[in-house]
Amino acid sequence: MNLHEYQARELLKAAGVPMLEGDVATTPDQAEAIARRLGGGTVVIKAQVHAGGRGKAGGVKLAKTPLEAREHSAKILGMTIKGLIVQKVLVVPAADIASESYVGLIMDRETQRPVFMVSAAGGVDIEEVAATAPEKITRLAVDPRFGLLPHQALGLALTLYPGFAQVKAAAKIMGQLYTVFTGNGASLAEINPLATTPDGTVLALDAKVSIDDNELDRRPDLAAMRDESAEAPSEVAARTAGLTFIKLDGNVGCVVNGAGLAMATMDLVKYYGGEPANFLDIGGSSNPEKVINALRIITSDPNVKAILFNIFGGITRTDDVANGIVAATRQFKLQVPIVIRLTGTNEAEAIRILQGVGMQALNDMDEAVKNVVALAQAAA
Amino acid sequence: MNLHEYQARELLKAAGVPMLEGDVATTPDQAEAIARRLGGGTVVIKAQVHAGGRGKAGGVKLAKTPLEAREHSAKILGMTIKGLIVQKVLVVPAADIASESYVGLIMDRETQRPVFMVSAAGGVDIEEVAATAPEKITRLAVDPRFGLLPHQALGLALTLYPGFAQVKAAAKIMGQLYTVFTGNGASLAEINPLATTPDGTVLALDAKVSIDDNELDRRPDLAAMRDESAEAPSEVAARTAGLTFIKLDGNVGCVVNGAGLAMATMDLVKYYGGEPANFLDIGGSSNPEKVINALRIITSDPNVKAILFNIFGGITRTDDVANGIVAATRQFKLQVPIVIRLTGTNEAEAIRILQGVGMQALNDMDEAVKNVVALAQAAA
Amino acid sequence: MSIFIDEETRLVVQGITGREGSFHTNHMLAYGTNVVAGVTPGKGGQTFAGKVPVFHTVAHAVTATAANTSVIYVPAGLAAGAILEAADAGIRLIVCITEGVPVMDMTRTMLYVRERGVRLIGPNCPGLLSPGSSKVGIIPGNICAPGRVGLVSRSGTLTYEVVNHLTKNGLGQSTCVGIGGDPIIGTSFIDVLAAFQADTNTDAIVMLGEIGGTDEQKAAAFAKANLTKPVIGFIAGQTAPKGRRMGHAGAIISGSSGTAEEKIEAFRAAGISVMRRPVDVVELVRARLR
Amino acid sequence: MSIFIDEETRLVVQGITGREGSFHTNHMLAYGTNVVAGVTPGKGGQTFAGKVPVFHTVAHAVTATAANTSVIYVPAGLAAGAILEAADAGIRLIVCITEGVPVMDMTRTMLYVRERGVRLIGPNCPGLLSPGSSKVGIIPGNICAPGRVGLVSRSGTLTYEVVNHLTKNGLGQSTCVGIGGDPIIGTSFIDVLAAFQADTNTDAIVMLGEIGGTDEQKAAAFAKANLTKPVIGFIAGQTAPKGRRMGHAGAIISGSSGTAEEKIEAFRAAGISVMRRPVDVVELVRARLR
Repeated sequence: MNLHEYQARELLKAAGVPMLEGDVATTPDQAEAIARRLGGGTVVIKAQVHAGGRGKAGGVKLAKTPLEAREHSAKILGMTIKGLIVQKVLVVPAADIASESYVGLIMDRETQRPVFMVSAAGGVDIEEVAATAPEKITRLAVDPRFGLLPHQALGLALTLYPGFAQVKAAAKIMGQLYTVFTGNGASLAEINPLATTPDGTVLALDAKVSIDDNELDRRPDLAAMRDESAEAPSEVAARTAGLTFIKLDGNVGCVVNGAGLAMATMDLVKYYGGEPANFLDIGGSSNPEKVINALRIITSDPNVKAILFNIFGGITRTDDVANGIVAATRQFKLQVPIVIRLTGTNEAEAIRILQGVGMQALNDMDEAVKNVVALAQAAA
Repeated sequence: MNLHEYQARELLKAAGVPMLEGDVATTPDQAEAIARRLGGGTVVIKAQVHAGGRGKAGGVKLAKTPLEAREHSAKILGMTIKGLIVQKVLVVPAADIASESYVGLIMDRETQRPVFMVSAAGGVDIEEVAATAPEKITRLAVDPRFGLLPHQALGLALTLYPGFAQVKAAAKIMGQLYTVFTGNGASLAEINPLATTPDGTVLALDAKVSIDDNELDRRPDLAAMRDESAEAPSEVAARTAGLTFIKLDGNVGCVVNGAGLAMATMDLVKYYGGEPANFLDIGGSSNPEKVINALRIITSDPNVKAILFNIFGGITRTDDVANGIVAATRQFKLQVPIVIRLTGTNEAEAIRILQGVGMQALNDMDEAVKNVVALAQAAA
Repeated sequence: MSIFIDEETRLVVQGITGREGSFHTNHMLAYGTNVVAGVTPGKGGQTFAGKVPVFHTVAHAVTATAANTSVIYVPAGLAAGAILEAADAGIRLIVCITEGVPVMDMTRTMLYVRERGVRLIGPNCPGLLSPGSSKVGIIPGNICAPGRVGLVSRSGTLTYEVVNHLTKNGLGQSTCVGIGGDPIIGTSFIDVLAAFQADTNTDAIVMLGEIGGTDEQKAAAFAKANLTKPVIGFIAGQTAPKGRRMGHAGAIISGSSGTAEEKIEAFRAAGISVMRRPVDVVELVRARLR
Repeated sequence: MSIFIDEETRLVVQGITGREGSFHTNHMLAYGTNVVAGVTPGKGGQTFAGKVPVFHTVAHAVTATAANTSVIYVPAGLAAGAILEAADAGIRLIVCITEGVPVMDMTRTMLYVRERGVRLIGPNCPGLLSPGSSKVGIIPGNICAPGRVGLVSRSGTLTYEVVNHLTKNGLGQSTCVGIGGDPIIGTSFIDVLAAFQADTNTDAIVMLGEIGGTDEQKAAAFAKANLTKPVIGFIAGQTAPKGRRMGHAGAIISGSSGTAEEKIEAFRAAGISVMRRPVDVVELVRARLR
């Protein structure tokens, strides 16, 4: 789960990372008030959306006066950036910047440890630095049994600054960032830029934190940071229903059990010339209610022209899925054709249930996908 | 540094260990007030001294009424137990006890780890259990990189109780005790007894915590728990002066540099028929001020009949020590004879300094010890 | 015969009295797996299904039953602790079925099991099945058949889909191993490839990967350098968008790395036959076994 | 020739610009020790005593000077961190002179250095001296002389007292090792006894112990089982009261264990000649070398 910049700032602030004071506004009035409270000088208005490149999209603006802060906020609030509507802006003083570094921590699959990445070439997209000038990035895997050791932080900071006062300050900030990372089950925590001001102060000007979704069950405080207004409503509904759903741009709705099979199903739709409208995994349990919710979510997408069920019953009982399909069609009439592939646990019973309402079930995945693609193309 | 029971209780309470409410009193009035506040029922008055066997010495008494609490406190406060005057009493409700276990954590030299010792045979001296029935004690070394793992706590607790509710409660308490131990740099943390009440509640009835002296520099909160009233005044004075000093019962005062040599010097005094009056290590630095303080502390002990300096100069400069001796004898007249053995760094200069005031220095440790023992015996 | 599990497997089920644990234990017993013990703290002394003794701790179970393998069905928040407990008790193979284990827990857990030389499979995996011999986990027994194809996969139902094609076409399996869909897992493709290479009863290897990470790329390089047996590979997630977690915590394309194209290219470069569809497995295995 | 240190020793001094560090570095340089680098964070780029380059970190020092041994003179609260840093930088022998290191720090630190196969001597020790060759620590060079007696001790000045007797009586030393007076130390008596046994230039071993713990008892058992060279032993603290820390954090009799009597008895049982006085070392070494 990605946090907004203002939320990431809260976590960093709690850990002691030096930052400029700032606050979040949902209305131009609030933005103006914050700008005044910050002294009335120049501030930056930053759109709070889960999308990169918000600067280029016009989501970041300098405001020289509180009145300008109001005006800019009025423009940015409500703006759409990469399909997401800006609901909040962060208002922070504009900083006088002498240098910009990058300090990030990711959960690294290869070393199976938190890995620091730091670079004196900050302020820009670190992926680009990694691609074009990898030698400018210093990496360090941290042993989680011992944590970030003082000499390790110092060694990293020495790659960023020539002056030792800055080195010490940056090393301390790295320790704080590590605390934020491990203390909140993050998969990513980065400060970009970690800036110095002309007087030599080191401070974080922007922050990004992503939380491992698996942490949210045991961390209600973090789960409460989820901003559903920043997500597609269909994805919010799916999560509430215990489904894993990702909206895509195609017209073949997919309902599958298991993430691997769901991806393979989407791929097969594409292979046979179709375009998947979504990724949807109903998971291992075969609660008919989940099937009803899945159908409701998929049919609410006007792009969907045909629906495919692909269920390989293991733990999932295919008769439960069949019951769910039947119940759903009783609750709301399907406007698009549906192709059902079922095999595995309680398959015979499932077929019987479907046949009872005049529906057919296929046994073969390829055949089912070919059919649904043809149906979608015919309807388009 | 040993903590008083009431101080150990504070640390355990902060970690969540279940205990009966109680408070500490320095006057009978306070004790009575606490007994009233606790509901007016039967309370236990417990002397707060750094000495074992306070119960046998009459330092623990049951009081059925607040008035009795006052009376017993009046007797216990001011009482001398193993040479220590009782300055404080802890007043806690008397508990109805169904069973008594022992749960302790020590810093173990052999495994170089914190080691749990638990036994269902609690409420008595665990050293005695260890000596007479070692099979009744379960030990577990904790890997400090991973901490006490839930299954380890459960495994220990299962050796204490047949009922799983108690097992779970005890396992939780062990986790809390481990937190107290590592979080405060303890060398010992024990709950004895860990009691169950007839209704099955598990709670700590007595607690003992010793802090590693080396922690105190970085933990002013713990250092502030030192109760100087519970120590020999000479030892307090020595510590303030940066000296390591332990008062003993003999009549030969010893001033030595280095703990090993200091012990060997005491042993040699004994070997030649004398009795050391103290252990005193002036440490590696050779600040003359330390020598003056050392002499002041030793000469304040009326038992001391002769004083021995045994200095092997390495880092310690023997001329500094000589200067300290000379300065001290200028500040206060020595009432007892002094034998000085100096060798090593700047030895010639030291001898010259001493000779300047008519003092002799010996080069040989054995000769010096023989001399001082003879002088002490002659004066006794 | 098989890898990792066989007739010597003496299984303890952690979380045996839970909903998942009891359901799958019954299936494992029905398949013939030697389930010698179960563990649920607080339920020690009970008996499961009339024959499997339940203990408070894994240590107790190992002492009483000489269990050497563990399978874990406890809730996500307790799974890492269950792995540590099994490792501490001397279990040599731990299979963690549980999904949703916090990744931060796994960083420490992996170091703990590594120090003890214990093999962990998973978490968030369907487990293993050695057809006709032993089933540890949740792979349906009825779709498998004994044979000489080794299968290793990051997913569950996709594995069933592929195994089903194999079995229906007379291509039995030596062992099917689901290594799990999480970013940090105990056993990698490489570990399983090496075991299949060493297994005299495996002739060909099917490897089912997906987007995210570089495990498949490394496995491809390993296969090229170390395997003599043919490998047939599949990558799920060709149509997955970047930056979105496709169900599995590990199935996410970060930046420009971990794409299906990159992995398929690595397979091809290593001489691995690449399936475009699950059904292709039959033809490609047959071709490579000729 | 010697154990642990020799002409190959390339020493980095951690805390070289501090009061203790600079004082003793000058002494080590005067003795002829090959001090190749110093470390003080924030003082990288400086030069010590006109010839020793100072670095911000041990890693930088190792890269620039190929240092292989480190000696630590930093304040107590930073000592554990300094040990970890040296171990991380690839130093093979770390000698920690610092006194007062919190024991809780050492529990984790020991696991860290053990994992890396690094030898730590100390903390709270006087270091090592190989007469005529190299001095790492604070043992005064002028009281030592080259020879064939190996000495190992838990204390500082008591060591000097005994070495002084040896030297004055023509009994030179192969190496003098102070292992330190703390409860948790990196190198035990046993480690040093084994090294002296293996050292062809050591004929007899002097072991100076004290009250507290069971290191001497275990060393005695080890000596009986494994050493062919004669051992002469001493235990300080026969007059020490129970439960009081006699200066050294490790010199404390807990309950009934760790007493001088117990240790002397263990020495006797192992055939170790026991000194009653420091001066006895001369006679006993001579007797055992005859």
